Amino acid sequence: MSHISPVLWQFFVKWMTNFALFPPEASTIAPQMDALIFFMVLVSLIGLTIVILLVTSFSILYHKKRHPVAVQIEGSTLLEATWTIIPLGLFLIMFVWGSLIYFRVYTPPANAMNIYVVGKQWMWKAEHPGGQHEINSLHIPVGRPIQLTLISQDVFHSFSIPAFRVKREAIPGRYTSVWFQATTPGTYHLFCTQYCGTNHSAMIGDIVVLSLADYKKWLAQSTSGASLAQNGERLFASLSCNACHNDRPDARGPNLVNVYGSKLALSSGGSVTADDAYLREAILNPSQHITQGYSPIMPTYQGQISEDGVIALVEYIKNLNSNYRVEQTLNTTDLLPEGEGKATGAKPAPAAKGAVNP
Amino acid sequence: MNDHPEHQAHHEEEHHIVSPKVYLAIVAALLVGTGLTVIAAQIEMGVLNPIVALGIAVIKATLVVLFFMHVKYSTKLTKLTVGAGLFTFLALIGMTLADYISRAWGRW
Amino acid sequence: MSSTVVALPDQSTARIPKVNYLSKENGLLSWLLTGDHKRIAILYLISITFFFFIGGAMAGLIRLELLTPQSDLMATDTYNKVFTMHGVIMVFLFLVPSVPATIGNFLIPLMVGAKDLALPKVNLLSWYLYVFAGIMVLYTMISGGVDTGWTFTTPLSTHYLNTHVLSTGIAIFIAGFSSIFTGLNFIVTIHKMRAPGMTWFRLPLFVWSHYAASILMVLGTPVLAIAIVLVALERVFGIGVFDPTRGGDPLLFQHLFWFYSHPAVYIMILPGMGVISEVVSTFSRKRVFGYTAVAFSSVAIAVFGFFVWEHHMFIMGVSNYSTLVFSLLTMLVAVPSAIKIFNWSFTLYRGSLTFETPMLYAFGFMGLFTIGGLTGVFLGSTGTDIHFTETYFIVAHFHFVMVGGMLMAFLAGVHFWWPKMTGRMYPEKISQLAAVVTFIGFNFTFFPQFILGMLGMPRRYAAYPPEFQILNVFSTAGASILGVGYLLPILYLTWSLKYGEIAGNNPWQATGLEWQIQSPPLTENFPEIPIMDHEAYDYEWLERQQQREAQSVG
Amino acid sequence: MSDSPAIAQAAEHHEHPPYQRHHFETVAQQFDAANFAMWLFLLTEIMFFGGLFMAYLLYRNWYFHAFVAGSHQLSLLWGTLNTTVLITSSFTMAMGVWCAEMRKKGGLVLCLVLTFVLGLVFLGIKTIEYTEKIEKHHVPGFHYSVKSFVDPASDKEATEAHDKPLAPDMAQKTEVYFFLYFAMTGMHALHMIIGICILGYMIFRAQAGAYTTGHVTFVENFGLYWHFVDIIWIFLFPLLYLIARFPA
Repeated sequence: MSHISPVLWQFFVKWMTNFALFPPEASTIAPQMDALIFFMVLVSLIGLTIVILLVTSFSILYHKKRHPVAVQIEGSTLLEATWTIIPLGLFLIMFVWGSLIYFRVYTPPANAMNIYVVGKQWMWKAEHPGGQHEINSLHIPVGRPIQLTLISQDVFHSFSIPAFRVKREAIPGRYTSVWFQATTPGTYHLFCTQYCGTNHSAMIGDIVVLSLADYKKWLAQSTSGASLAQNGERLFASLSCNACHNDRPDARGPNLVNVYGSKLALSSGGSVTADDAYLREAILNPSQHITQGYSPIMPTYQGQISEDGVIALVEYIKNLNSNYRVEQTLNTTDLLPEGEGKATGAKPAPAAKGAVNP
Repeated sequence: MNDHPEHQAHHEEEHHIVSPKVYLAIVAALLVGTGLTVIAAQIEMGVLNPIVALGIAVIKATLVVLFFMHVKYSTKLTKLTVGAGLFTFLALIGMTLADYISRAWGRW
Repeated sequence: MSSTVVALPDQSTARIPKVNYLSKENGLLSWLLTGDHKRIAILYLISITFFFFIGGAMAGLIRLELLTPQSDLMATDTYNKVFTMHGVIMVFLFLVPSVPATIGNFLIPLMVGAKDLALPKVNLLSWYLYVFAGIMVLYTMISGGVDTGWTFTTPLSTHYLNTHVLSTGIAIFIAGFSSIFTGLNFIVTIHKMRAPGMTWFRLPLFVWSHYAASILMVLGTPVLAIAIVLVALERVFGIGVFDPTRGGDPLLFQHLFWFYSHPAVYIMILPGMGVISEVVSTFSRKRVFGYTAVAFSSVAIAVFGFFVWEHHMFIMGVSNYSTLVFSLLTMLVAVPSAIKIFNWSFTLYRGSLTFETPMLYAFGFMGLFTIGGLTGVFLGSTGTDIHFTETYFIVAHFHFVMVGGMLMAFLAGVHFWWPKMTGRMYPEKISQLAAVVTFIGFNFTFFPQFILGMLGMPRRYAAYPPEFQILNVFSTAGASILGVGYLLPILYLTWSLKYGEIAGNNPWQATGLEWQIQSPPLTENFPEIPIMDHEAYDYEWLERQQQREAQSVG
Repeated sequence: MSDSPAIAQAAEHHEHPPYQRHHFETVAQQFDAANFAMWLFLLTEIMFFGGLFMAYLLYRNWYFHAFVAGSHQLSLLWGTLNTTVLITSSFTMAMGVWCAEMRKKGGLVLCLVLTFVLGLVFLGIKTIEYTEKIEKHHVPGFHYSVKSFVDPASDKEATEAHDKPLAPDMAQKTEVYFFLYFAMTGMHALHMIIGICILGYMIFRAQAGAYTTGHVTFVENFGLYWHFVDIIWIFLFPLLYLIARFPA
């Protein structure tokens, strides 16, 4: 080995130690996805081999030296049918199999633990329900289904975890979601895969899968003091949402207790399930989502609350199952000067000025 | 060498000339259609409003295509071309809507 | 028995015909104001080659940057500009016009037996539009570049970048119209200008595939044009048709963009498939196996091609149910490509094969396109698309189809018809070497990228985790081989313009109408409009014809 | 071909009218090709507008109330008048094609001039409408104001006095409506302007008798273009002007 340049040797060793051919399988969906991938690779290899065999064997057999005069053949309907139907059948299998996986990846189970992820140029911000924030990393427990609710604050981003075989774009203006259940503790790559501007390639991070005990430890260490819902509650009060959304008989807005997950009748006819996406829309574009029996007087909060703020509000409303706290905070707003939270008539209440961050 | 007059004759025969009377009738129909669509817009018909408006517009457009643009008297190829345009247009609209319409599915 | 099909005239007596389309008129103006489809094809060939090498230089820079995990050769925003220019130039200024505007322009009238394309002035106009678009792109490049990526994703392109999005948009808009006019011209020519006896099913498959591609150009491109106009308006006036904060939907842009840009890949590949049909038939001395199947599969690709665009958006939050429709249709559109591959393979069956350069490129095409097509299925199936999309897998996939497929076909076509275009042969040995070098270099460059994609390396990354380095080094090494493979042809083809052997009318003893006239052809193509009295690829007819000629000379 | 080149040349001249291009075998082939090409171009145009119609359809469904309010800002009178003008111009154009086919030079020139004038009238009315929008700050991207929508009472000139005020978030969406209004009618007007320029050129050529010698291709094709522009308007009119024109 002495005649190999030491620099080259160093590179060689480095490459070999870092060399990878196949990503780790660290989620429940990964082996299922890989099964389909292996099936496809197998089919592809067979197909490619057939083509290569045909071409090379014909090239040898019917080389001009060996076969000077070509035999004119029109074609063969039987053969045409064969290579139409067999690939079609195989492709259809892949279609069905693939769709099953697709629906599995994008249909979170009901018991999944929800984590919000906001993408912005050029970082990922994860918000845990307990109020833990993380930048460019995500700590999750092993063996529990985790649902990510993704949104982007600016351009399209894409949240990709190759080891889990999942990926979902975070798009501006709408929640998207994806779920997974990690199977092996460890640290995995997180990439932004949708081109998002200058530092696209720096929008990377780590997915840290912890055992349940470690996860609990991490949660305790990383708490910021207030849970997401508590932040939301603060925001709810400071934006005077509770001025209308309370349980008083003269309330001008619907009571939000236990609204999450319920089925709402809309004033425009039709009904909708109050999920995260609906709550977000109802805060930002209220007039399109008026509950039956209420007039469209709610101001829009578009451009006044950051995506983090909306998430906190959504999380608050999600967890709102008694009016006690609403009343509590309402009593403080009652002390506000006249008109601030008690405007009457059809005139919309003035929106809170400036963006409010939790 | 003398195939030119022959072709000319063939050309005349194939190239139907629509009489001004037909044009007059069409323009009258178009103006009536315009009037109708304006009136229809002022009557409340619920979901029927856009359907009626578009229906009248489609009829008017068809008249223009068939007579002003001579498609009624044209070759199959021209008709096919118009059809292809319509088909692709509907593909664009229909397939895009396939996404938008079904977005809310499974969420109720 | 010789192992070649090439039949050249006696070099000591042979001369290039004095009167031909190249010598008819002289001077720059006679070229710039020409209506002759063959001269316009040459103009296109020169300008396209120019842009190919600019785009290729960009590719070289990308590969050099990716040699190391850090972004050390260039800053990330420079890298972003480089890959954007690579994409824009290669897609809109090379791949879309490559075969149709050069070889197609040259051959469609010859193959259908017409004196010119139906609309010669429009044809020239489309070249000028192309040049204008090219100049706009060069202007963009010189004045600081653009870093949207060739897909112009909103709202990134509309609100978040202050690079030259507008001039690039104008360039793409103009290039789009150049492509529309080319396609329109082809459709009219194929419908209205066929020689007597040239029925639809006597047309060479090259014409069929161009017809299918032209339909896509005419119907798809305007949707891209309007999407670009909307992006420009949104960017300049700040109106919010794609901006979610103002009520717009950014996915609408994706729909409109991919409505064109997915069929665009068929615009790129179909003409290449046409070339392969001609080449494979000629060097097998045999009619293309299942002529009608191949012809109709082109049309099927064109029709189905319009219904699959959403597979570019599977993970973007489109409705899950609509992905079922689009994924299913994507699977259907894969079938015609499979049909073509098998038909070409069986064209070899019981043929009499020789392996001149175009045939080597055609074999390269068949192998690489098969891989490219099959890996497309990985991306068309919604489940695996989640893992593979937006990674190097997709980069490898479309480079297998576009570079491995289309560029191989383009080179096959250029070599195949070079004697017809210039009247001279290219040097056979070195060009065979170039074909092999290209094939090897290509596989070295792009095959590792499949593995990178499987590992999850995202596309458009200037820096990447160190464990991806070794595969990237492979890829870059392959790219340098590939670069040599592409430089060689331009050198020896230029050389052959002066020193190549005189080709004669029909060096390949091919059956197409274009081979029955002098090389290079007359400006009016045919002294008399031919009457087609035989099927396409009728080698027995050719033999009889040659015997008759030999007798009449004797 | 012939025994002597001179005769052949004469025959050549006899055979081809001056307007026949060298690469066509017959005049009919040339006419068919040009006509077919024009249709293909119109196909392109359909898809070009198709993108805008798609955007319209989507946002109209999403923001119906904004579209209603926006539509009510347009003048029904001007819109109807313009539709009538454009339909009439289509008629005069069709008559022009007929005159050309009948080789009536005077009639052709008259028809073209009428079409030209009607086209200008259309653009004139469009200008009046645009001016009004500019004055009311209803041009997206140029100090757009939602005042007329959140507070209809402030809008004295509003054509429909009975409109209810829109919620502020919906009022903002009228910008989307007006953007589509300007994009669609603007794109349409651009086609009109191009058409009118070509018409001007044609009037001169027609006076010189260029189209009344049996070579009607250009007039015929331009007619197709003009009618196509008319058809676009036939759809734009109900889609933009006539959304729920009844008291709410």
